[in-house]
Amino acid sequence: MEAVTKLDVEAIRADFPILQRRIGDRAIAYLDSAATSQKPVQVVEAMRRFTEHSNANISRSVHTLGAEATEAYEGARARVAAFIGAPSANEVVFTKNSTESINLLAYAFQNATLDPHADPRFRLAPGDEIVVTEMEHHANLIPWQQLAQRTGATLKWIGITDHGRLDLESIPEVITERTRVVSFTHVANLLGTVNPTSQITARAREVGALVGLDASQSVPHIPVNVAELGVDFIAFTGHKMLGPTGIGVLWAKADLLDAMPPFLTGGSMIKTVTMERTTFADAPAKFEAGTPPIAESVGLAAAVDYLDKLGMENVRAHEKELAGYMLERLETVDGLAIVGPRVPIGRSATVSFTLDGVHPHDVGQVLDAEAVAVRVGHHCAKPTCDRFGVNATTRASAYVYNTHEEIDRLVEALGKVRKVFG
Amino acid sequence: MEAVTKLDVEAIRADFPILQRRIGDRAIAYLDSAATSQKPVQVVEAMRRFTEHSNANISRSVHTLGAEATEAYEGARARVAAFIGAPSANEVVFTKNSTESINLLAYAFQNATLDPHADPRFRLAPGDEIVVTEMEHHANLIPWQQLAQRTGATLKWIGITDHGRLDLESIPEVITERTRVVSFTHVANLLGTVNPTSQITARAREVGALVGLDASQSVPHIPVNVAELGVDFIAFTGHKMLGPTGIGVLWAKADLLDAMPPFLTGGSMIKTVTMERTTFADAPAKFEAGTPPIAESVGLAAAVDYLDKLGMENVRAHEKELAGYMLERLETVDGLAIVGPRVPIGRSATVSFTLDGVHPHDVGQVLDAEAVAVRVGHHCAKPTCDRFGVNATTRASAYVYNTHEEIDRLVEALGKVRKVFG
Amino acid sequence: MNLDELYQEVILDHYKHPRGAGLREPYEGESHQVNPTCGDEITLRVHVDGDTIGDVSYDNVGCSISKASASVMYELVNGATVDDALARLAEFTELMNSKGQAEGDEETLEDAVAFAGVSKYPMRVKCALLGWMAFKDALVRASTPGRTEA
Amino acid sequence: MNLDELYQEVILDHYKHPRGAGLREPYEGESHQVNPTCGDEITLRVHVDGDTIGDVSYDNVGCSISKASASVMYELVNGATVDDALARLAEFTELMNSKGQAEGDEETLEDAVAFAGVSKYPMRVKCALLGWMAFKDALVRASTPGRTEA
Ligand SMILES: Cc1ncc(COP(=O)(O)O)c(C=O)c1O
Ligand SMILES: Cc1ncc(COP(=O)(O)O)c(C=O)c1O
Repeated sequence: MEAVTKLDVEAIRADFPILQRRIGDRAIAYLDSAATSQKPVQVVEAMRRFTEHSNANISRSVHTLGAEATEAYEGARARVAAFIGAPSANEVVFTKNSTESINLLAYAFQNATLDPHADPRFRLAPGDEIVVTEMEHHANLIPWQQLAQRTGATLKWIGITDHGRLDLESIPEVITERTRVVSFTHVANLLGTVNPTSQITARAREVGALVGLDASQSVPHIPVNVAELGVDFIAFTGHKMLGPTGIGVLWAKADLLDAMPPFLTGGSMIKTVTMERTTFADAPAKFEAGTPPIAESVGLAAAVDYLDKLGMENVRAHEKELAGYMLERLETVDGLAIVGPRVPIGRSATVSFTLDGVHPHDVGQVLDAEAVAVRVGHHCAKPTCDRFGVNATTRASAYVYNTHEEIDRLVEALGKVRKVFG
Repeated sequence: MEAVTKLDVEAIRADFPILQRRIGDRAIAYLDSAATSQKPVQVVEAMRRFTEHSNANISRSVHTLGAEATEAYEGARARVAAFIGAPSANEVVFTKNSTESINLLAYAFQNATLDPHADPRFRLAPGDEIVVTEMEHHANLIPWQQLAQRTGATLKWIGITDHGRLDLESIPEVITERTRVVSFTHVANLLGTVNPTSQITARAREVGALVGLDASQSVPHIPVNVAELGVDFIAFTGHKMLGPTGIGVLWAKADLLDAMPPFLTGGSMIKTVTMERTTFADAPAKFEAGTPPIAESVGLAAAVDYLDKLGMENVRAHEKELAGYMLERLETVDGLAIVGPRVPIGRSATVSFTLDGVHPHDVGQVLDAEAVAVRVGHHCAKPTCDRFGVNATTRASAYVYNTHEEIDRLVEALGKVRKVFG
Repeated sequence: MNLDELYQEVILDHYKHPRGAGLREPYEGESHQVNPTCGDEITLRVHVDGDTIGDVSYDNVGCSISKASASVMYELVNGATVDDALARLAEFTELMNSKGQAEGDEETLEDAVAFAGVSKYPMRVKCALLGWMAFKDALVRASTPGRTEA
Repeated sequence: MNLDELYQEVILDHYKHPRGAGLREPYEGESHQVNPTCGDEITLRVHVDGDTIGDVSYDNVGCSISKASASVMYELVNGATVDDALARLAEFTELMNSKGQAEGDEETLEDAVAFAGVSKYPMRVKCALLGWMAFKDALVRASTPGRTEA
């Protein structure tokens, strides 16, 4: 069998009924996948089938539906583990979204710090340092800010160059012997920068710090293999990778999951419980208190199947091409300034820009009237906005179902913006 | 228009395709709704429609899909608020399940305790007391155990009588001037007991303690009005009330939500963010970091619509009848002992029992072969099991779609159990 | 959607030529408001002169809707009695919450009726109200500290 | 589903008449295992005599599958060499993980082949393995503290 080398975008589009949706008299050009992706019928159908055929709570029953639901859920875990090259399905924890995944990690440090018997790798003290970057989504910034505040640790960060890249030269200075954990974004959601990971990871290893990666914008778009990356944790989210809302993933090395205290507590994560005292199950159950997103796990597995069938290398190639085209075409727009890397190298197909004299809200509104859906605002990355002296940007982001023609429509619609606000 | 006074169970069953599912040659008798309910086509359809028509991320965009998604999500919030008689939609926080809702509350205390500037109502110190009951689901026990452990507060509890009721006489002793918060289950998930709330609430008020109610097993089954209950918080979960997995609710009084520090932090819950410092949005946004369960909120709203159309009084009456019938019929089974109240007064249609000499696993397995789905085990209520000296029970639980005939099949199948293990 | 309905001439005119912009003295109340979803900001000062709004001055960053709305507000409340200004605030808020159902009274709201179309766009209603919220807040602050007659 | 396949005669017989039940001395290793989903428990002791399993004694609470499995295990490993016992453990674990695909070798597994049907029921596999896990753990403990030859 020959490998498919290119995406058949027309065939893909047929799987996404929402792309037929009309705004006014035109089909929508959905260029907002960095916020959330659309879902193919395969995902919706898998969830419907599960709900109408096998729906039950998991893990705790011997009846047929319960057994099927448990198999579906654990099967989804194995499916996700394989997709990211995790050595064991038990290293995959299902959460509700990336945000919870990162909070779970930050609270592991907070709770360990409150427990003198906890694993020393997770116990923080004043003087200890936590490192992030200036291009983080708020989800990978605020939990660490709060952790620093509550433990007395210090938050530090790697800055951004004028070209929208991480200031790698500052690494030796920012990551020091006092650094206990480094958490940084793999692909920046506002700038579109794809960060090289090896230098940061190597330096973190050198100083004995743990390393986490916010992979929310990478797992959906490029091949991600946790073994190759050599990090300790990654977080990502179902709804950005063709899957449903309500499910996210924390992957972590088995021995770290063992060492981390529980976060949410309740049913299905225990060994024994008395009124006085509880002992906890092994990971991943330890971190999955309560009824998990069961139907959502089925949807996520279907999304992973879909992406695997396309081939993540093909997805990357398709988006690289779109990124190049988008950058090239946008540069032709009068008064448009790109915020982030201006070349399609080490960047995703997510492009933020400002339009001279027109506020992004107004840009987005006019684009919407032209049936072009983009996102406007600070994209939950206010520090990045501050770094580039803007209050907000307009952001267009492409995915497997987007075409050159849709980018042309974006550019055309930007002309219309000029007309309205000329 | 006349009010419907009884449920048309045949019409209801037609809305639940899974009830046609056959195990062997018989349609399944699903008596496990206390674990998770089945979902009507209306819920599945509403979610599919949303996904194929309006799917987008919420709150942060001006495009049409984003506006529709935001309206759907906020509409669901208003719908849920109305369903439980909340004075304002802003008092409804969407979580992933009951377990997260209760943890959110427990962590509000934990995080406030770490912050000298936090509201004193949420700051705990050694000597302070937290009160639960012996009949809690682990979800309303372990978070409080952990909180006590981390703050030095003491966990106390109200015991259970031999009849499976709360030992209300002990209230004055257990809830004292040192009590800061009382959290107890409205309807017990193993015993089926419906707890009277007024005595506990009155005593808590007397001593100035906050009061939370685990309403996971009440909101789906009986009319619940937070204003009438006079409590401060309630938690419940979508998947037990005909809705999807992946969504839960914390309702709290507005001034308490204002006073509580955030729990999960990240996107969509901020006012301003710099690398150094974050200020937070008002509730409910403050507690909804990250992309929320958007499609799930649409499903939950459809479930609430469905329940409202049935009428919660009718739901209660239907289940009261089933509870009576189930108790009566089960008492005829040789060697069967009910764990929990034996009369259909102040109890739900969830009935736990043991069968002399046969382990619940084996009971459940034989029942499954007869296409009767029940739950077996400790039902995430190990302390209740310990109280009654059992390791596990078999639990049958009924909902709007269950019939007398299904209860007959349960009783018949229990006869079969006797034959296999006679 | 109909762009013209949203971006009426009068809105674009106020956007391009904002009335009363800039921060001035004297003032008794100042408010800083942020729209957290887009980062738009306004700093607004109110000078109360007896029972009259003596001046409203402001500095803002934002979209056409939020900037035009502040400008239109300036025209409506500047020089009006405090009671009239509060009445306009109530009227305008009601118009914005009407989801496209109300037209607004041109007698009282003047240019602000041009915002009736905005009320159909829930994501933009916050923009249109930002300046008004700042005005409301500044007025409260103006009457709180040393003043006896509110 | 086929009940007879799961609850074979031989399983019910071991369940009703468990072999080797009760806790006995001497022993070098003891293990306590709990199945957290149902609360079932076993306490199991191993007495190692040279390179032979001198005794396996146990006290358990559980379903027919878990109790019968412990009884069958007793018959298989009691008096066997440590190596043979570990081989049976590996064989039985493999059978349980076969999802109904394997039959088991009656030569070596004897009565334990009756559990082949259990492997089709993922929720019950844990029950069938509980005693074996306790045996494995107890054996590790027996060989850890003071013993030189494992
Ligand atoms: C009384 C009670 N509380 C809490 C829960 C936990 O609900 P969830 O698993 O949806 O978090 C349940 C159900 O399992 C329950 O019955
Ligand atoms: C880089 C990055 N991190 C984290 C998140 C948060 O993901 P979620 O909202 O699903 O928690 C996002 C998306 O919003 C993101 O782009």
